[in-house]
Amino acid sequence: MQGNNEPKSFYESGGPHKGILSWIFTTDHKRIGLLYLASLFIFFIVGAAFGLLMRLELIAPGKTIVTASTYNSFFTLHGVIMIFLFIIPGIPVSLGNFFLPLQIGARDVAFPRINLLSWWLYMTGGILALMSLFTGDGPPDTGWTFYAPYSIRTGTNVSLAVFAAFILGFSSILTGLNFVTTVHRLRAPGMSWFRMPLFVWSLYATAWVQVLATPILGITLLLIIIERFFGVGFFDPSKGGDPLLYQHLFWIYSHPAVYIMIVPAMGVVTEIIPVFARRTIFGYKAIAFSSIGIAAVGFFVWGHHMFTSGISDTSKAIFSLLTFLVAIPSGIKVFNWVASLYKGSIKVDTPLLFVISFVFLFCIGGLTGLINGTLATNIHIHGTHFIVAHFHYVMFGGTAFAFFAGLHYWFPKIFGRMYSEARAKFAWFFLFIGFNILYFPMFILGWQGMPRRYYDYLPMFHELNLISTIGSWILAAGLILMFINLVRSIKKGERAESNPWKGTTLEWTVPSPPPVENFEEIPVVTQGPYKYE
Amino acid sequence: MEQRQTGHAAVNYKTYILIWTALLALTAVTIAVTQFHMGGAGILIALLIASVKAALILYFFMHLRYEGRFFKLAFLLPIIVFIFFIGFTFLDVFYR
Amino acid sequence: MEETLYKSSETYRDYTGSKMGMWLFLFTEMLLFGGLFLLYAVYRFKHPVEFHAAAKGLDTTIGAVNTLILLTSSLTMALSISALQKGNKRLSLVLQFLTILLGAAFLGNKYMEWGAKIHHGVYPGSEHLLIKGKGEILFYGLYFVMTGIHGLHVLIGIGVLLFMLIFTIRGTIDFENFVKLENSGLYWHFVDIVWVFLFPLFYLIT
Amino acid sequence: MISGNSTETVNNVFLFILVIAIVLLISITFTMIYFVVKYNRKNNPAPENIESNLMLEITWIVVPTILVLAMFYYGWSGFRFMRTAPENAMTVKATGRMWSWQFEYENGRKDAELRVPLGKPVKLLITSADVIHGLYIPAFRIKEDAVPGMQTFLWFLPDRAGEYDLFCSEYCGTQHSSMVSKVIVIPQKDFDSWYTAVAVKKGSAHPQGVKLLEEKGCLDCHTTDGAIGVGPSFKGLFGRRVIVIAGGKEREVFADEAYLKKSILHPGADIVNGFTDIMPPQSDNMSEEEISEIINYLKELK
Repeated sequence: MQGNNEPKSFYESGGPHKGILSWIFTTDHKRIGLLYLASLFIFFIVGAAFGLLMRLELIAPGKTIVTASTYNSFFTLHGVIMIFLFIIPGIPVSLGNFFLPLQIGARDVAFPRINLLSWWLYMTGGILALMSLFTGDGPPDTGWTFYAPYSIRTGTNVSLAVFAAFILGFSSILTGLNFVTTVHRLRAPGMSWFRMPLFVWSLYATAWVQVLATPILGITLLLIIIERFFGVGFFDPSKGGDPLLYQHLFWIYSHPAVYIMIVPAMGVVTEIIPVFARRTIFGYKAIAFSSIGIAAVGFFVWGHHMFTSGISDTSKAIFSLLTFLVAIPSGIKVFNWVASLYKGSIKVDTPLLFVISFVFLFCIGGLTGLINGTLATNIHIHGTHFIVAHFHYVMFGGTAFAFFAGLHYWFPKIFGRMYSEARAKFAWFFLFIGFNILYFPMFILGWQGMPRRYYDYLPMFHELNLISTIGSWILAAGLILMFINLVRSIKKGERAESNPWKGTTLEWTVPSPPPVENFEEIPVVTQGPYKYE
Repeated sequence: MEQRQTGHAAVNYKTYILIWTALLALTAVTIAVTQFHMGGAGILIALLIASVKAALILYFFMHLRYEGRFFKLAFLLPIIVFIFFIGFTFLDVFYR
Repeated sequence: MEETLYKSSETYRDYTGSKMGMWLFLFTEMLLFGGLFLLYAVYRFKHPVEFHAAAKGLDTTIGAVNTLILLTSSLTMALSISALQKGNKRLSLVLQFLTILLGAAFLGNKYMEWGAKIHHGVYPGSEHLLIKGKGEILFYGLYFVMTGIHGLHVLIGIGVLLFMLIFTIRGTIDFENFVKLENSGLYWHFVDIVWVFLFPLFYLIT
Repeated sequence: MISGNSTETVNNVFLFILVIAIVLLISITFTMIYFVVKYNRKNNPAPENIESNLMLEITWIVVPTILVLAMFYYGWSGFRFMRTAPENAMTVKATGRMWSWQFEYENGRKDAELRVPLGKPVKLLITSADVIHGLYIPAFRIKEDAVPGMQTFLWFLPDRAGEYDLFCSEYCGTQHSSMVSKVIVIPQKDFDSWYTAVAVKKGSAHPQGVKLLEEKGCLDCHTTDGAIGVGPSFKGLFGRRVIVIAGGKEREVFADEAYLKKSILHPGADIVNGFTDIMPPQSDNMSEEEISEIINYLKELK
């Protein structure tokens, strides 16, 4: 791209294949990261479209645009796509794939071919999930949780959707074991554990959760399929089965999955703050250990999804107590982030703008999480729009905002171009305002008692639903503006230098975009990651 | 290029055959013991013997004995996690 | 230059890394079966008497023979790696072949056992089973699902070992580069361990 | 600390956490914005690298720990109150089925709405006939799932007269959002007269067809006035020719007694053209006599 002395970028040398084949059969972690990014983008749009349609249906009570069963498959597919295809793989497979090897000074991940296989599985799962829309007896209508016995009884195409999620779980496991091995085996000389960037720490913690939690989901979903085809009766009370056991198994995975979604996002935030404050991170070890702490305690709190399900009161009390303990490491992170701004030299570029809004929205999500975790209040708001608001604040306001922050932050490194700063901030404004108008009313709706997954509602809930739907349009406008800016800048943006933000981690020492082999010579690391002197 | 080979020396045949004999003996012991009806204790003994067998397989056949610290410790992780899964599920089932 | 770079990453070998990946995969397998063992634990806790009664329908001898077969196959598997390491390719091949054979014998035995049960009308959702107590329905449900998924693993193991056999014949696997065989061995032993627990839990209920 | 009813209990815990949460949110946000403004690159070109501060770290581990433990304790004691039904509570059996509620009183009286006397604690014994439902009464801040094959419970003290909404809070299929009922709190005297006047002894009475349709939840999906709901209307159904899909093929059948009975017991066998197979079989829900009572009523519904 530049002079002849510079090694060719990974865009220009695609290995033995040509054209599109050089992408879909690549083993280069950077190309796989981009493959994932493009696929995530497509699935995100599909999921968001379902979300917008749901909001449109809820603009007024009664039937607005679709029938009840169509609406039910809307929220099922919105959930399945957003959770299994966007937010769980999200940051690790795209930004993580691209930057994990770069940040630890490696040429690739430990198992490049398994990395590619994992993308193929991801695509297979994604396509099967979309196929469940058009085949069989209609799209699944169970909600993304596939609760038995409804998921066993319904005539819709649950088996295919469940099988898709099973395959996606496989893909997630492969990514996890790849990352754990990479971090253990491929760190550059001198890169001791406490010299690793905190994004790497967060990916490492996440990878362990993926390895240890996902198989439980695998077997649970497999059992749903077996139930549907052979009627074994594990979750069917008429044959002695216990439907609550399904919920246990499901949440044993799906609660840790929440941390698969949020911990990498926290890692991105931790990368961005020191760079834009031009100072070292405050409390490196506290942040690193809190990643591990969240991942570890996250395994033992699944029961808080079941406070009204009929489980024993003893287990409710213990699960509630543990739930509060998992709040503490998240709190530590927030305090350390804020402290890292103290006496810095701060410039609020787009990545930091997203990070600041992340902290604000994540705090709302986290603090309302305390209300959910408390037994007495949980009983009232469980399964209402309060929960919907809470997890969208954490997942969208948290993970997705951090994802967007990371996209802007690493954009020059990935594409070798700069995006338009003014347009990016303009888009952020719509995103932030639209987000709050869309989701904040749901807290009130939930407290007033409007259950979630409701196609129709009482007239008393109308106004807030209307406001929320208007918010969804503003948010959509923000998303469109942001994507247009980014996509346009891939070709038309100004050329970016190798280190536009003056970052101190290893990925900024290589050209933008990086060459195929990342480093001409494997660097020798002599100090911690965020040294500004 | 660089080769980070950490293969261990070949384990001799005798060790393996010895372990195999032990495994068979333990199987025989389980079958013998469980012929007496002992109620709750029976399942405990059976599981205990099965765990010893599993440990032998892990330690010798699967070479954990010859591996580094990571392998020896990491393998405890899924076991601990699983014990917690069962334990916490039983907090519900037992007290329901 | 590009070509050589590609070659270099292909021949880059990290034995510990490969084994680490395999072990991590086995962790996921442990927890996959863990989910089933959890179901087993809960339902046996709820229906101890019925589980006992239902287990009488299983033949301890068949189970014991299968345990013997699988333990022996683990031995031949472990020996085949040692043989290869010592440079005795022929012996290693023979032992690998024996392992596959024993795996097939296990499956054959399982097939007969399942076949007899199904012939007697005992299979998930069968009328014969549904009139029985809930504990018995669950016992046989667990029996078919757990031994079924285990059997599937044996089948996959046989497939993998067949590849290893071919690789060894071709020399892709030799006494210097045997991590593939070792990883297949890890998988095979793991499947064996699962059976070590399944056997007392289904055939030896007192 | 805790007395009165569940509404107050939950509200108090909620307020306690909400105040702490708002204080935390405002102080974190304010501090963050203050730093961003104060240490802006223009004002502060030379940053200071502060790696960590042990005292500070300890503080913000210990203080939140104490706060969340307080929240846990407060929430847990409120919860204990909500899970300890008074001895003198009136027991009502609540059964959820797709997509209606049925409340059965101690004297055998059944109704689709929950009618309770003012000031007397009510204990609901909840179960489900098919899939998982959730019984939710927002006004009293209580909720518990109705699980098939299991009995769960709730209790509340209806200390204000009036009508309150009752929702299903666990997704249960197509008509989930219309599985709505009411809690009607009336003075003891009114309740007593309602309770005894129409009380039906089990097995001895012959309830009318329309009452059965209401009670069994049929009218949640079918109408008696010709309007199309989730299922076909009952009006003029008897004796008409109906096009049904059976085994993937279209077929015309005559809506006689046998057909109606089959459709009640095995709804999946013949699906009326244009509708979907979502009706649960009613074999556990209705007795033979009840079915014939309903069919007799449908005959008259021209």
